[in-house]
Amino acid sequence: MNKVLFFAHLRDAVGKELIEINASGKTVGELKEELTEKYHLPRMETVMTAINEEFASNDEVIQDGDEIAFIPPVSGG
Amino acid sequence: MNKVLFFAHLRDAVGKELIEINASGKTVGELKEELTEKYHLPRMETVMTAINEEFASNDEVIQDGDEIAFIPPVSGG
Amino acid sequence: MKFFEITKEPINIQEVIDKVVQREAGAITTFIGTVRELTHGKRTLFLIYEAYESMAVKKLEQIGREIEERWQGSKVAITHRVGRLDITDVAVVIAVSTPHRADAYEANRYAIERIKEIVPIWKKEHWEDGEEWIGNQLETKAYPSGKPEEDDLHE
Amino acid sequence: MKFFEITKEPINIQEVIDKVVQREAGAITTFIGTVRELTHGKRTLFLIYEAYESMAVKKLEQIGREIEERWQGSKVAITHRVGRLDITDVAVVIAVSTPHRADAYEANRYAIERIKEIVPIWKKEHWEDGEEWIGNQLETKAYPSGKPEEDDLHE
Repeated sequence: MNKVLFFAHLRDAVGKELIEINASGKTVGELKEELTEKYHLPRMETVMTAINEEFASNDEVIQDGDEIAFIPPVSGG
Repeated sequence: MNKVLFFAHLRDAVGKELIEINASGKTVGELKEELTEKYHLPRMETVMTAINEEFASNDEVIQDGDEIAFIPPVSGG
Repeated sequence: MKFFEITKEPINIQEVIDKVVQREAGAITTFIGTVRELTHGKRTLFLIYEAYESMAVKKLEQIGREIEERWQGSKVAITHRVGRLDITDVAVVIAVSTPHRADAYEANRYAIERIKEIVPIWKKEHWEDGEEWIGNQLETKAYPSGKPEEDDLHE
Repeated sequence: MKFFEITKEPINIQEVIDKVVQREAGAITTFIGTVRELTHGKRTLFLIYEAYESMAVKKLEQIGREIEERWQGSKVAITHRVGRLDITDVAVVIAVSTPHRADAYEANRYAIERIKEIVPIWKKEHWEDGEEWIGNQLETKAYPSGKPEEDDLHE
């Protein structure tokens, strides 16, 4: 199983901080597309992804147990 | 009469923080030359002068009551 | 001592500075990010900062390593606050010490720019007539590969 | 409130920062000059700072005016300590607030460079084997006219 975390406007869109799904074997890009459709996520072309707290590219393959996070453009500071 | 203030290595050379002399009518340059000779002041080509707490050029004429200060290269900060 | 922190409490600036004091340093610079009332003429009431905390700490640590590699003899500490912040509240404090002063300014500037690129922290602005999550790059930058480019990450 | 001060007491950094807090500011930078142990490989034991105090305050005020003219919306406070300072003691604190961060770095940098040009403060370094008044420009810069050139004063 995998935890998928949402932040900022994505959290508002999904209505939850995280979901648990089985995404193992999928690429980041595939998962992103799937969830974008399911939750009508806006502006996903600007959103980065992290696997286990490190930025990951769209073609990286998700393993069982990986923590996935969608990272909208950051605005700290 | 005029107060003349010395700082840093000039104070060490003169042995006093200030002297009182009558410098009115003299230019800054003249006074500087006179005191350089009298007190064997070193490196006076690097020393600035202030009249009444404002930088003054060598050709400025000193008035009675002016406070003169010799300002070695500064090293604050 | 934790040099890189996310906190819900008000930041004690002196404590952040104390972390970078060193006998070899002649200069310490700090950057203090405060909540500004007006942005593009619009009046902010307050902000909410949210972080992916565990990753944010890792990314702050990465920025620290980048700086200490790039500016010899430098030492860095960063604390970022999350939660609700009012006008003039301190959102972030970056302290950098270096032997010489030019480096202290440059390294500090580098830190804030990197924070705005790679540290997962977001702010929501609240105005009288609404609220919105702010993304610096929301309108201006897309990530076609799904992550920052190498240049953005490790420049 | 005195924004520009010479003091014999240890400097309270937070108090200097507090002077420049403003609702319009999103950024505050501070420069903290500390006494470094090693300079050109030579070990400093302690420093003595001396000032022409009344003129030094005027010149700090002048620097503040220059900055507030040049960087719109900026606010500046500077405190310089005099007397005996030990290694890691704070000699000077410069705080600058501005609406946007780039200005806060640039204006702060300008302040320290100007202090080193025009503010009548001197330091004497004490080593194990001697002591000497330090002049930044002692070996490198002469003032043929007897004062800084216009460029130096008002650039």
